[in-house]
Amino acid sequence: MITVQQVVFALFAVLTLGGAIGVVAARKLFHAALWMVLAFFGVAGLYLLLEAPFFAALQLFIYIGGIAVLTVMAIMVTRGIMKPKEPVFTYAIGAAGTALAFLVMLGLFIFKTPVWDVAAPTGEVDPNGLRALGQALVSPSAYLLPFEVASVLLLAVLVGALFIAREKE
Amino acid sequence: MSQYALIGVYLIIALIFGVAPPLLAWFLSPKKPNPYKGEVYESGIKTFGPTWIRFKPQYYLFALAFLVFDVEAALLLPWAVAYLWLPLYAVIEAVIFILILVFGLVYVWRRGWLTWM
Amino acid sequence: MVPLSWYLLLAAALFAIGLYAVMARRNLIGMLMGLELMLNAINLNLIAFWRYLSPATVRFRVLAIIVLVVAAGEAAVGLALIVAVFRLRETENVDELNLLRW
Amino acid sequence: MNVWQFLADFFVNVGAWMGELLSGWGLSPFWVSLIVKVVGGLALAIGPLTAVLFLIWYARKVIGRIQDRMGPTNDGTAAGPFALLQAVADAIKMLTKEFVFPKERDRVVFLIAPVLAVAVAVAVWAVIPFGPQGMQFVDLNIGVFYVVALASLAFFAMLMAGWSSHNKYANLGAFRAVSMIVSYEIPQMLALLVPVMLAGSMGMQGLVRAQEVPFIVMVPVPALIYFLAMTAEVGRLPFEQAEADAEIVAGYFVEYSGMLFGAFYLAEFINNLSASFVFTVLFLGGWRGPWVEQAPVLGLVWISLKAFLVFTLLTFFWGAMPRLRIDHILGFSWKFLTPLALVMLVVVALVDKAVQAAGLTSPWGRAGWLFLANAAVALVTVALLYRAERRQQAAREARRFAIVR
Repeated sequence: MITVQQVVFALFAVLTLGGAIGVVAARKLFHAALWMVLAFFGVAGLYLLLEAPFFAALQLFIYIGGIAVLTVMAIMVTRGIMKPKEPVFTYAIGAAGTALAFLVMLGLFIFKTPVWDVAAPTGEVDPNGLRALGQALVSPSAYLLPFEVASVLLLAVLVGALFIAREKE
Repeated sequence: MSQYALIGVYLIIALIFGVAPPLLAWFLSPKKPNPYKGEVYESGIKTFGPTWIRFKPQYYLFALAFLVFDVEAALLLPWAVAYLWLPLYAVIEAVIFILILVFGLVYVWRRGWLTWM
Repeated sequence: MVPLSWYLLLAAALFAIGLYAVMARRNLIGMLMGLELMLNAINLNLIAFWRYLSPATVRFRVLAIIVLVVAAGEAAVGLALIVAVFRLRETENVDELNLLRW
Repeated sequence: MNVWQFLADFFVNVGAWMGELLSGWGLSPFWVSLIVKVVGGLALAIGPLTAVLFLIWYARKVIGRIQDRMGPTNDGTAAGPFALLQAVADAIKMLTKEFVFPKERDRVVFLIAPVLAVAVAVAVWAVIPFGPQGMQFVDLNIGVFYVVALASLAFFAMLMAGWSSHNKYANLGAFRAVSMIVSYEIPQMLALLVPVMLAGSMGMQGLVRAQEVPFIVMVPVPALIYFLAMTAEVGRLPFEQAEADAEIVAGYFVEYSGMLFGAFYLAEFINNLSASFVFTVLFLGGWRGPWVEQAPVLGLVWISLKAFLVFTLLTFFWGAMPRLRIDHILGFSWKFLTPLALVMLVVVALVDKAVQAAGLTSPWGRAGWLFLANAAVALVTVALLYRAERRQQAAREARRFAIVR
């Protein structure tokens, strides 16, 4: 019996994988970036299906609104967008072999481990999960250190990226 | 029905509203293409030079800085939701978090990397 | 019901495609896009673990957030480097970036 | 139930009535709720579209008056009294105009862009609360974040439109618009954190319920920052770099014609309207107003009135402001709004904790202290700006002097 959830899962899975394949196969870089946005969107849908709306919105906000936009701008800045053709698949066979081997290995691992054939716990997810997350991020007994380190990392990224990319006189 | 399913339903409705007007216009509008209509529009001047110009990386610096602060704001969101239930020291930790990035902003500003050239 | 293994398999496939992009794409920005796909696969796994294995804890979600931060940082620095390299060499094809110094 | 009771909670009652009718036909509860919700969603989505027809007329009239013109009139036309039907006529014209496609466009991307723009603009309305209960399509617990996250997709509508048109002005317009909007998203997000902090929730209903004192009184400075950033986000003057018709023709949608152009125009107006609504929810108390508890339907009236005022303010900006130069716009965001928003975040967080520690739990007491803190920051900011201006003026004088000598 196919449930609605399975159909929705399949839909978003197709979006995600289709987008990902588009990233690999598109000849124009701009199209690859658009396919990447589609893949990100599919993953956001999967997050909604997993009842994690905050992460779905984060996915839209940071991956699509931040990283993908930056990528597109980088494409516009670097190539005068349009040398459309480029040798995309120089090492295609070796790469495909490696990726496929990796996938088969992971797939076998997943199927051979019955632990992971579980269904989700029933019942609503804690509606105050976000508050718990916020509290955990700043409580010293939990995840304060990663939180502050993230800030230092962002500082390094800010200074470093602008230092590298700035117009040198 | 869960609220996530509802959001999905509404997004489909929104998509329909996005598709409908152009589709309607497609049926209503005349179709008389000719080669001159398809020319690049540049206020009537004949186009010159390559269309796909390369942009100055100047805009790009702002986008880089944007990404960093974007992530910062997103990281602060759960904290902001939890704020009313947090003790004072937890708030001060978040203030330290913010101040580290303020330092970055001031540094970048002082070095003049946010100045248009 | 959707079992956890479906999500894991999907994430594995996404990761493999990203890996392929990193290895086969000759363009630096294309490679970076592949990396982003791989990081997405990781996050998908983490959120699925959270939902199926321990919905009451924050562990997996904190990890997912940290992965997000690292992904953003990597994208920013990576793209800045690409822009800088392009300015020097007028190319972003890795096969043409074969000088140790210039 | 008499007529007045029915009218007092009109939308909820209509929904309930429809549900009963449908179950009377023997449908299962799942389908009943689905159909009721779909009908509600359609009604909700039609709302902004029809409102926009009126608002276009209104904005044109207001701007006409500001610029000492008449605006649209019915002189010799069939546009109805006060040319009220002008926008309808425009819509009909748009619908019957030919699509002119640029020769070397990127077909699919070219068509997706306007559809995406409208869909994103409409999608925002799902979370806007028009009343206390049941008058909101879905009360997501991430409410405002959903709105901001959707805006990310709008960036892509612009980039796709600009890129696919194969026109350098469209490209440049998209690039500029995105770098500007992206810059203003930072102060917007940071200012938005303040109401979220004070309400302890990102859900739209939670935000409204927390505003016994409207947040614009409690935290006027973040409200101002949010308003300015929002003006830039919707591309209104003085932050109108996206279109800049004097420099880059019309920005990213130069090559669009007919209803495809109309779609961008529509999306822009819907964005203006929904931004006004979101501002109302965040800072002006949303549907709060007298007698809402007795007659929830009044919530719709109050929130619409407040949002209409915000929209009018945006229109005044549009009519009265000159366009700023792109470097000034970016500088204003990065060197003024963002630092100020960060400072405000810190100040509000600390002051509110101090107030909490001092045991002031009455909403007006808390609001008073927060207001004082805001006023202090505003004063310091003005003083700093004044000093900077004086110093710059002195430098300019010195330079002029040097030239004369």
